[in-house]
Amino acid sequence: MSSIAKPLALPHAEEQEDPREQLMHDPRSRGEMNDMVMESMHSTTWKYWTVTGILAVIVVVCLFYAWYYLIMQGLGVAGVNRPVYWGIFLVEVVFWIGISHAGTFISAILRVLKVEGRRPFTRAAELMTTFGLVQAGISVFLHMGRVWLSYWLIPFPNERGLWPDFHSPLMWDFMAISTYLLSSTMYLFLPLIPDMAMARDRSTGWRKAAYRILAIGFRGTEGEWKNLITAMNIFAFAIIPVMFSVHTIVSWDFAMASRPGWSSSVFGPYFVIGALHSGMAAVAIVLFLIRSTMKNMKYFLRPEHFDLLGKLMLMVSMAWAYFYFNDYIVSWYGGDKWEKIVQEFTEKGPLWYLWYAMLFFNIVVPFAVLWNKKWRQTPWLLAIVGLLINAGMWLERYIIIPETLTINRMPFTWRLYVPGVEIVLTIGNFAFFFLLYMLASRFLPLIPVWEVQEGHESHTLRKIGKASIPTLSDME
Amino acid sequence: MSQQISRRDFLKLAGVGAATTAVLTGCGPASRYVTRAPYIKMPEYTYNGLSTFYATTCRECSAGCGLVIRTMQGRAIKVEGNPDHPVNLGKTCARGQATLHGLYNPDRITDPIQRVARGSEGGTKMDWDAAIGIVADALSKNKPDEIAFLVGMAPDHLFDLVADLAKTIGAPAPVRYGALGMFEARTTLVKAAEETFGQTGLPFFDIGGADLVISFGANFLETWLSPVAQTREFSKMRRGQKNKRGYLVQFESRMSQTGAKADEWIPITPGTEAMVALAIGRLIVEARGLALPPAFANVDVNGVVEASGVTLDALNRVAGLFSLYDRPLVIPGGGALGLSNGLQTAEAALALNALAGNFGKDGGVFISPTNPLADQYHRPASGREMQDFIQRMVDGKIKVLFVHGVNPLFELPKKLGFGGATKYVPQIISFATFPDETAMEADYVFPDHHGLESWGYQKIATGSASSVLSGAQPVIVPFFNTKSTVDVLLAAAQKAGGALASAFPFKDEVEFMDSKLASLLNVDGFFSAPEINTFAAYFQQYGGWWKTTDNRIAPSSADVLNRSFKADAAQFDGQGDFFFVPFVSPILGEAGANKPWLQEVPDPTTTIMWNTWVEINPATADKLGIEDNDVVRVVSDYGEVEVSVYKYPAIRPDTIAMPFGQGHTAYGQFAQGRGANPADLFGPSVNEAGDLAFGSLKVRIEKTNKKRQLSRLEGVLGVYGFDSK
Amino acid sequence: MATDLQLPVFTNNSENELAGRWGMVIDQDICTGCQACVAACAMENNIPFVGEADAGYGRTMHWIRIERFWQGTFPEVKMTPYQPVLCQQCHKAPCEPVCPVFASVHSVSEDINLQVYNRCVGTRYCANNCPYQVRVFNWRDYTDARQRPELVTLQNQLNPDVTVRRRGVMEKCTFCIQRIRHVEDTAQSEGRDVRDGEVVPACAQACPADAIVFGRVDDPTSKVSKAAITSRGSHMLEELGTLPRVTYLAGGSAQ
Amino acid sequence: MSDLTMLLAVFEDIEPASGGIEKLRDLGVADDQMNVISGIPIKATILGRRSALTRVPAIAMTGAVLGMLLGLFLIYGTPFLFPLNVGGQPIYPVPQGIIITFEMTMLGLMGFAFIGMFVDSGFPSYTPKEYIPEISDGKIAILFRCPDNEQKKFIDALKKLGAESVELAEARQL
Repeated sequence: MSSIAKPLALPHAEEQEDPREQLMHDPRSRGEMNDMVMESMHSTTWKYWTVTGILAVIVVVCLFYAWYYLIMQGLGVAGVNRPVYWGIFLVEVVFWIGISHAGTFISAILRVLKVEGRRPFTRAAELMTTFGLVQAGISVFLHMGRVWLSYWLIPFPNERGLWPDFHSPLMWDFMAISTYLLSSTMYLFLPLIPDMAMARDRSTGWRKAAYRILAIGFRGTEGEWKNLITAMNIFAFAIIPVMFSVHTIVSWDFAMASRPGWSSSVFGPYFVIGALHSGMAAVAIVLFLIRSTMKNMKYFLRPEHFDLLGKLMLMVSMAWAYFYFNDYIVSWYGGDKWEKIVQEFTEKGPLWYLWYAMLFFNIVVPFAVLWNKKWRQTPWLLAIVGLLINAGMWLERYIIIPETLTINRMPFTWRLYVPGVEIVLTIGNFAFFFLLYMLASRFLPLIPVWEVQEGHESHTLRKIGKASIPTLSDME
Repeated sequence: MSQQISRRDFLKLAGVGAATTAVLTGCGPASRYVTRAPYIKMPEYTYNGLSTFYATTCRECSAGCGLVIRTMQGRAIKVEGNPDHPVNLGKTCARGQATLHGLYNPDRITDPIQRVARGSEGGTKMDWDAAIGIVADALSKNKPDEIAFLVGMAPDHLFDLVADLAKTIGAPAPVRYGALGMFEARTTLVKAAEETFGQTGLPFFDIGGADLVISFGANFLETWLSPVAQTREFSKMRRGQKNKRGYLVQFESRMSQTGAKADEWIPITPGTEAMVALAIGRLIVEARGLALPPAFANVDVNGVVEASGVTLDALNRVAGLFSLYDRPLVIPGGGALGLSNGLQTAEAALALNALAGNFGKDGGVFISPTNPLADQYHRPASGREMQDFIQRMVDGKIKVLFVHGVNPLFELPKKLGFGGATKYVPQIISFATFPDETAMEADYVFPDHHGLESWGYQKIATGSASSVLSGAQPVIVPFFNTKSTVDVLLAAAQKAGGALASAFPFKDEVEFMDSKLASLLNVDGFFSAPEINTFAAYFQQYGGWWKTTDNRIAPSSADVLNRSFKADAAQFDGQGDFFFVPFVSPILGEAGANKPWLQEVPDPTTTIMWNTWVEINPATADKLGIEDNDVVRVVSDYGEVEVSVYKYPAIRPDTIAMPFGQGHTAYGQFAQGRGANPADLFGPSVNEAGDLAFGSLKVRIEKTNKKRQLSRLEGVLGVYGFDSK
Repeated sequence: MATDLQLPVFTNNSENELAGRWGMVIDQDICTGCQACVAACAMENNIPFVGEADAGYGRTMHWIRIERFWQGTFPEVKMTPYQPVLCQQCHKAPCEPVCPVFASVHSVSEDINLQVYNRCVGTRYCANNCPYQVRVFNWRDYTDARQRPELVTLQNQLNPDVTVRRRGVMEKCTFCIQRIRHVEDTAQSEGRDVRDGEVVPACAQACPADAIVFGRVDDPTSKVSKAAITSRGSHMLEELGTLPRVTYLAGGSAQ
Repeated sequence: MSDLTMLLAVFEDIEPASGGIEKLRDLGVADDQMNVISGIPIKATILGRRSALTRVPAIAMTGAVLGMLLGLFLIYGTPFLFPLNVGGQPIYPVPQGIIITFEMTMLGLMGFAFIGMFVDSGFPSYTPKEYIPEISDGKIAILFRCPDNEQKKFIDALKKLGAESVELAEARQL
């Protein structure tokens, strides 16, 4: 060939993307955005109330009544037995703590790294942390044999001067989860203050009273902003190690036990990445639901955000696969008798299909879908992938907890686990999670408007040659 | 009353003599008159935190182990073995431990009742005076030969009273029966001893003294004769000898708990035990190069190999063991005797013992010591005798039937027809403690105390080298409005008046016992006493009286080997594909099903709790397409039962096995409607000794499409692999 | 292989508190699997029965269970020697440090694992971490006569020396600590040492084959110490380093 | 000294607001006599103001130290108060100590940062304040004090710079 250039694509085959597809380059006035967010909070249709009502009924029946039943009857109504002393309740604990990780991850890490795409959905993600931790906490209580005495884990001496035992991984867990719940709630509240002030300024009646209390008298003076931003920065940096520690310690509940299939040094990071895996996926589901059910949200939540999420999901999925393989091959190659049996049991035992389903959902599905930008930008598709990943991660926890517990060093006791009332309570847990979201969606501004406006202020388009190039100045 | 002494005073008196065992407290006759005092001056046995221990006898089976019951503040807390008692030397089995669940069973009959109609629940409550009146009428208004007594297997003071009573009024002798006796095939053993030794008595196998035990179906670790004693002796045999480990070989078609402990378990076609025993004898003789005695002359070794499924190698190996070990012992028993050729098996085994030359020697065969109160062994009724008894009922020769300590409606195979025969008996009076099937069919139930609330003694049939009379005393105040049957009968005798009243001038049970015990005054034994009150006090305190010498009787072995023994193949009823091996549940025994803790104690071989199962070889099950927990119908010519399958690796492929002990239609909430009763399949045929040939059955299996999960202690995944469900 | 029962001593124990180390030897060769120990244990320690469904679902409350496996297939099938499994009273018990509320602690004076019922909140971590799977959990209110009317009469049998556990509480074999304490108190009041063989837990007391020997393992002259020193002796899952206090003597023809 | 009046100048955008600040400074309003109220955080340099002082980091660090001490007490102090043996583990274990101390330190740090934010800003406060709701619509307000008699001068100057309104600041219920 004597051509001086590679063959060219047809003209306009590669259209320039319109930068206005991006939220940051499609600015609207703050007042307009405020109105949109307020409207989304105020508009409730009969569908909303129906769904909320149904969820509330489910929560009352499947969570609170079933819990009462569980407490009165004892754990016998659940499926736990010897040797599977830990069942779905602990699966739920790990699952919800995993879900709760995404909120902080998106909010804190992306804030620290100044990823601009985070701006519109940090709030929704942070809510997920808090609501997820609520479910995790409930599941811990469900799990306990004598939940009415659970306050004995709080570090204070009893009447004989006895304190809790900090040798126990459960105590570390208790300390870590408490820390995480407290700090993530505070971290949710801090960026909410200016939005509460905004809502206070534009509402009347009971909402006004409530928002006034929640806005704690915030006006937006220099000093207030400075203190707020400083505190948020401290939180953003401090909560990341706490987040890692929480799920690491959750994994240590298992890794510290001398049980085949559990005692593994890779469990810490493996659980953290697993938490992110399910958490990211859950964010995708929640964003899709918010975008498609709430008014005005299509402006704030755009394909670009799903694209960002999709990329994160793909990345985390690959990391998860790496860690899983790491865990797998070490025990596979090590050839320890008991580890081998556990592996054989998961792969060829009576529940072999769970193992294959887990691998399919957690690795194959994201790999197959998320490479494609168009697919990544399709909210409903991403939500479905998110759903499958969450199913896969739930199965992963199921395999790690009740299924692995079937195998121990006393083969005489090996016995399968058949869930009982846990199933009902799990439904209740999920319903409660969504109910909290439903209520929050009409009470809390799900979009941090001030952050979006801050983004708008710092973004400009600049013409370079024939193309409009987005630019970003650091306002913070 | 002038003789009224308080319990405390009595204990002080008794304490003087009780130097050796401080924990044992004699109850003594005085405790009959204990008066309740206000707690301001509490007697010792009501102190908080202090236990009182009472020695008594276990009534859970007829072995008669000595117990010490720990009581606290009037409640029986714990069963412990009586360390002095020669039968069990302080040990107990699971059934003995669970006695308290009988005592405090929620389903006990609380009051004397008159049934509205036979088989109906409950009935009209009566007072005891009326009850005694009815018994008195029954004794005096019927012709003596129309009065029948059916009592439990243990020869206790009640049996003595009933026997005396029957003799006095001229009624037929009381009949003793128990399902355990049927499954043990006691009659066969006794008959074999009789024919072989020419002496009557229950053979005694000195397992502890032997170093090689060859057992033909004897489940001596489970329920056979005196399991606790035999377990102790087994332990002695295995590990109790210096520098030598005892060796156990078990011939049976289904691995029993005893088989599981065997060093060699040899699966054998049911019914070929006799010929195998003789073949082994012949091989021993041939190996030693001796002249073939007539005993083993008729056996064709190759034919035996073919019929029994035991290889020639195995036979040679077992024969070789006789030279390797010093004191071989051959035990026939259990299922092997409950076949049409059971007597041959027992005799062939005794012939092997004769060949080993162990008659009357350590580790050999003896005849069990006779009881201090009896001059010869009195065995319970055999299957044939029970058939005769039922025939008498059907023929209308029995007008009133007293039943105590046995539950014939459950314990007798259905086919024998006890259930149908009751309608020919106008009046049935049951003294049952529990609402068992027979008590449901009775017109009156006059509940006896539970064993731990009653006085008594029991004549020990076997299990100890010395002659034992085991003593029982109440350890607590009767829990319900029950009355000792002996007291009822004595009171009824008084009420009936006449010869009866003058023959039994006893105020109560204890006086009657004392009258019997009087013959032991000044006799040398564990203790001796010159007068009855002291004797009785010691008797209660130590839990019985026994000799300290070896009272076993050495059988004469002169011409055993010169007899000719037959060894036919057993006859099997029915056209089924499978040999049927019923066995008594080692945990439940014949009457344990109403004790919830026994129900929850796992079976030693299958670990199943709370139900009945049928054991099938896994290969057979696979061939038939049967899985674990599938409900199958087991059908014999005489009946059928539905039962869940347990794939049992240690059973012959042509054999299935089922435990006896469940399948109650009454007997309280823990037993009723639970499991199935293999005895429903039994036919009426008996062996040459008259014992029921319960194992002479061929059955077939029909699939139902039902499943019923068996409760197992074992985790199937770990024991049988990941692909088992 | 000689069995070494010289266990390391806690560094933080006051010496005079160390009253004795109790241990057990179980001879699998003579254990006949008769379950007398299981029943005796249940009767002594107020262990509730759970009913058919729960029992079949791995919720039996037995503190001691008898395990057995199969080797080979018919006709060369053999049952492995019966192995009674109870709490091994590990010197370094994995169950203890994982309890968040100190419900599972080590007794200084007896050197056994204690389970403090009224401190237990029911996380069940200890049971998970027990390599021997000998901890049992009160899945339901098995002992509550209000829920189980059949217990109204049966509860007369309860041993007042042993706590009755309610739902949500973990429990396990205690080596019949109430008996140990009783004997120790008696000995103390009589001004003497506890004699060898004076303390007998319910299982050893019932065992018809005398397969269970109990006593002080820190006394080389005791029956249990002598019984443990044989080539047949081994500890269960010794490789885990839990230093169990129960020695098993192998069954079968091993000398 | 003559009486001071508090005025509130509202601007549409950052640019005129920063001009207004410049102007006010020229007119002799000291930096500590004015405050900027905005709907988004604006860097001090953009407005040409000195950065506000914050005590939040100091308070947070104090919290971290206190949290660490609490953690150390929990892991090493409580066993001293009630020593119990578990599983042959040391009474005062180092690895567990790291975990508990870390968590407590972080909790102290974040808890005190949160509290510090409240304390330093005087939150929560529900007393009437000088404020207009338009601020949360993105407007920027400058709150300053000027001498009573020079009010007019200030208003005109700011209006010229593009202030939408300059009015007497009136404390109102938020």
